[in-house]
Amino acid sequence: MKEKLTSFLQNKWSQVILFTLFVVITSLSLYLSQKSVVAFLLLLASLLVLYYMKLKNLTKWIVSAGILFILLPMASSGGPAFQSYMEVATMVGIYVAMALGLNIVVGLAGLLDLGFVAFFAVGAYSYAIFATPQASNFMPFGQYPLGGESFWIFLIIGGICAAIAGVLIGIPVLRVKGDYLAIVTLGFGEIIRIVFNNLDRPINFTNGAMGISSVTPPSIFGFNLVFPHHFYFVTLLILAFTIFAVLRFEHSKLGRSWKAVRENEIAAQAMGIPLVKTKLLAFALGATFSGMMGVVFAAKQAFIDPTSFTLLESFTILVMVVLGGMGSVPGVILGAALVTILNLQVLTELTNWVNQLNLSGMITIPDALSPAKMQKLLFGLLLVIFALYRPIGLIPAKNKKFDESKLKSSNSLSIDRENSVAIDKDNV
Amino acid sequence: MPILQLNNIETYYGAIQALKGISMDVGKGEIVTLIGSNGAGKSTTLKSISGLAKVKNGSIIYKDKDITNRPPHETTLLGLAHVPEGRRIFAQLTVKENLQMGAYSVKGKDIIQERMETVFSYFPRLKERLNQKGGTMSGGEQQMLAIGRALMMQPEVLMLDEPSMGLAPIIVEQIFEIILQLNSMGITILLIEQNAYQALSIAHRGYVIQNGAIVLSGTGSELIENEQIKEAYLA
Amino acid sequence: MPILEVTNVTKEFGGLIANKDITLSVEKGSITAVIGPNGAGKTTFFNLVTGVYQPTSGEILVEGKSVVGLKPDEVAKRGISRTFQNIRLFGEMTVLENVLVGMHKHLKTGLLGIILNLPSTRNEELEAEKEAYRLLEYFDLAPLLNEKAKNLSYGAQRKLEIARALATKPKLILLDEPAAGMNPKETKELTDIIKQMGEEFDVSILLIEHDMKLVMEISEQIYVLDHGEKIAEGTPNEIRTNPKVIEAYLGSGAVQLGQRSEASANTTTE
Amino acid sequence: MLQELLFSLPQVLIDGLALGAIYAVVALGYTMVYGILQLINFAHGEIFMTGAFIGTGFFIMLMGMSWTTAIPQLLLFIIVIVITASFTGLIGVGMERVAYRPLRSAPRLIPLITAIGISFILQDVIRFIAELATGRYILTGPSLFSNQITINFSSISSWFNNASFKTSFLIVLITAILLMVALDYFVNRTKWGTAIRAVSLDRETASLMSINVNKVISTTFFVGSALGGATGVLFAMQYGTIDPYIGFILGLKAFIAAVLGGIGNIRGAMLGGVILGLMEMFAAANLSILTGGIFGAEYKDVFAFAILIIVLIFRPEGLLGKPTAEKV
Repeated sequence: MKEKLTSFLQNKWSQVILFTLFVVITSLSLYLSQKSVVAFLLLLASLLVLYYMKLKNLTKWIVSAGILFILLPMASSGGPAFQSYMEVATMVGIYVAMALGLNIVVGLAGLLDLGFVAFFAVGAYSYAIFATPQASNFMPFGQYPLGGESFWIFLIIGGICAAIAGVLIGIPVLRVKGDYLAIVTLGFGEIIRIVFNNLDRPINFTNGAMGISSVTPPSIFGFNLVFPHHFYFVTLLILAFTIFAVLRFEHSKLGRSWKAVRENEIAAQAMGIPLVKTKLLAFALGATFSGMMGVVFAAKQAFIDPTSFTLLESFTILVMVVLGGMGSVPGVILGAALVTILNLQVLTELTNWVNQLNLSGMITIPDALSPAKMQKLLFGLLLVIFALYRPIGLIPAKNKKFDESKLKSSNSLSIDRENSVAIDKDNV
Repeated sequence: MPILQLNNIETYYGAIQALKGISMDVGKGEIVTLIGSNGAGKSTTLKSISGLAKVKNGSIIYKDKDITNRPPHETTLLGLAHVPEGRRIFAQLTVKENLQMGAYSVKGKDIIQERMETVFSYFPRLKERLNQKGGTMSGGEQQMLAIGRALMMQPEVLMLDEPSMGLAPIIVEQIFEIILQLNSMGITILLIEQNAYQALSIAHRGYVIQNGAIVLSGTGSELIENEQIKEAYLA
Repeated sequence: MPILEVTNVTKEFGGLIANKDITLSVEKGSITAVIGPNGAGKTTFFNLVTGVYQPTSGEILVEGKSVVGLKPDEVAKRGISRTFQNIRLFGEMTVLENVLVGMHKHLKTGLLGIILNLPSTRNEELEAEKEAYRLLEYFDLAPLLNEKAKNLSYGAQRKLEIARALATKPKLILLDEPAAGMNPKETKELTDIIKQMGEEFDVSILLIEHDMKLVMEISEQIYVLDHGEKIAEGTPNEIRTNPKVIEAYLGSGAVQLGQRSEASANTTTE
Repeated sequence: MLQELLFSLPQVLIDGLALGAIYAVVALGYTMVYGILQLINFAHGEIFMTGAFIGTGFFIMLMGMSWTTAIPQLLLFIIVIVITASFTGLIGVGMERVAYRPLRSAPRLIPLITAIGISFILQDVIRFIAELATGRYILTGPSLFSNQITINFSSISSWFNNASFKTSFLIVLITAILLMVALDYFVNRTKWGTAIRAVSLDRETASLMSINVNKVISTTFFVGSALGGATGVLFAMQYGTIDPYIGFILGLKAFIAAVLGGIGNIRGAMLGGVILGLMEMFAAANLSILTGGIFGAEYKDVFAFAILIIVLIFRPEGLLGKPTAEKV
């Protein structure tokens, strides 16, 4: 019986049928019921199921794009909680992109960065300053705030600013190794936060601890993007780009050089890989995605202040990477989604539930023990438990499997340096 | 009855099998040498005995007791001293502190002092350098300190891992003389050497280890005369 | 012109002289060996040539151009590649990937090519993979292409290191104890591979090795180091009979000790 | 400008010394653990914080009892500090046993992550306990040794202003010095201390000397954490108010102090702590003057981090450390 079930589940078509059923049921219940967190979460979880199905990669990409771009927004639009679902989904997208960025630095290149949120802050401030009158404090020319159309350019500018910050921080920082690197990056993360917190004088760049409010909403063809579901689509597009790029990096010569540096710096150098350049590139590229999402975050919140960019945020992103599986793209996506949902949805729901129980007099739980206040404790426990029992993460990194039959060629080995084989096509 | 006996020892480093079933024995009062090329498993054999490397299969019997996989701080208490490859003296500790560490498990200042004097009788040089940091001494002095430190335990079996490594021939000769002297005092010696000729010439018996397995054994003089050995190790 | 010319190189580590006034040259297309007891400064010498350490004094020329002051990756770009005494593979990466890393500096694609997955990038990558595979075939490692490097046997790891070093298409390859940990059969195979390798890949070879059989069989020129100093150089036959070498490395002086040992052996066994 | 700097110098020195002494003792904990395990015990700052809470809790409890009024405050202080140090020492030992020992052969990143995890757990657990016991998590201890003492520097020279401090400053300073001297003696003169140094130099060889390495590591954690906890008590006494988040940033600064002095080097940690405390207080008092009002005291943490980064870049082994090179 058990064997039959397994073989049934292994069958491609039965998988497809079950999956379709699952998606239809969850979508319908999400659409029909008033408050249906479970259905929402299950629909998101369908992507994880999809990951493990026996389908072609391209099919998986198309199906998940369909679910995320069409089904999820449609299905959740049924109830009053639509915007809050979209909000959660947007935050998931933002964190996934950031975690993927950090994964390049920590997972692939093996450089422990504990101040990663700094790049997110750089992106966020770069848009917030120019999309509010703030910029007129120090820019003698031009009219501020810039219009909402500028958001799209700032996606790139924010990414570039973050990349530059990554390189600037990287140059001094990369002279130290291992644990020291962790501490120094942590220090830099704090420095950037303190600087943003105090740059309201002598010239008011960031408006200090007060933060920058009324950030101009992005607009496209004269249409202003203000609602969470607008940002959901923007985030999704950037995320798609991020995932695409990160997957390309991983299996390119660049990804290999990062991994080589991570595995053994001395051997990597002996293979002609320049250490500093390779590490800086990891810092810069990782920061870019974070900076882009910073721009989205500033626009979505319409208000930013330094409290959004604390050490805890940096740790949270690191937790996502470690929990998911360092160096593993699907793992990091899963880790980031789980942690974000845990923070935004599960803890909130739990708190509400506990509050209700308290109010109804069923039990009395002191305010001190409210689940919303347990974020750190839960994180801490997760970190310790995972480090002890599953240090490789939820979906551990896998190496690319090469197809031997594609690499075999009839002609035997003949390499001579005059026509370097790697590049010269005629030779093969 | 051998004082130390290895039965089919298999030891792994991760997935790599370093020892593929080593069996050998060391009789009380003997000098036994283990020769073989770099990476053949000589050091791993010693580490397996002292407990620094984890044995996967096989057993190690010392004075009728099974000591397989006992941690090093216990095997040393039983009288097995291991002088590791590369001397490994505590570079930042003084000579005196190094010797004191050798007598870590010994209680009583008088006994420690007494043993220190014994060590000085073998290595007068150490007495001159008592308050010098170990790391500032020459290679030969460091090797003397490493052996002296092990003698502070008053071991029954002294395991020496390449004591001649990187030392000038004249110093090597001194070290070998000391080994003979210690042996004549009743200490059993298990010696690893790359300089096969020298090692075999002072040993009662020898084992040849290759790729994690014993391939040849015999008395010192037998092995020196062996054609295979001559070809492989004596050039 | 020799491929490598080292003149009067000295390396000190805080007062300790690891290499003293070493002069050595490797002829193009030759196999040269450096031998000597453990701790004689052989590996330090390799580290000086490959830029891991900088010499305290002296000159190192590769094809007539100085490499002193260059970083290891820059030295590698000058056409010098190496293996390591304590194997340094990229353990978590597959066998094929390890070799691909060796090809790094010959791959031309840029960041944009990677992100956009341009046809030229894909082509280059495929060609590199094929070439890497052929290298693995040469070293009989092809069936293991998707294994993690750290899971390979000792002998296979040593061979993979050589394959990876060759992937950089070096002019000179430095092998640090390539036969360490190999059994006689593997050593025999390796000896043949090294012998053929020079011609096959048009590469000069400088190696450190303790296996005298291997060294004597394949080397054209041998240098002997002891206590950081060069004590002899010459052809295998010259080295074999050189009294200095015999004393420092191959073993002697033991004759005297040997007699004494027999005496002491007699007393203890009785 | 120089005049202004000199004018406030006496007060800066006193405040800097108090802060520096605290940094120094906490830095010892980092440096000892790093020396022996090459691990940054991220949670050490939280041990310090835990000590501050346990100590304050005991003070409040003891002061609430009628019979304690008969005991001299100084004796009370000694009792509290000893109890607190034993508690935090045990927490440190437990932490090593649970979170670090199983990971000793794991990649370096993994124990760093458990360390962060333990920090979070300690922060929240202390907060819960404090909030459950008192209704709030910011605690103010009973004021002890709060007599104000003024030293008349202006009588020495009109260049200086007078400086004042509470009696507690003296107690902090004396206790810190005593702790440091005791530790220095323990590590450099006793058999256990020599064993700790031997284990940190070469764990494998130490075990060949019949040294039980695990026991020595546990001892190190106990001593380091006891010192951290004791400093927590000193901190609470000197600065009055504590919350569960003081450990993180202070721990970080203490770590900087350890790196500054040369991590793994005990005297270096003391030196680094004092230097950092003095510099920070100097920056807090004078940054605004020095930069013409552009950067104020709020940049003092930036200043501390900047020092760390500069030291690491130019002298990564720290002021008293010895450079190490990877063997190739």
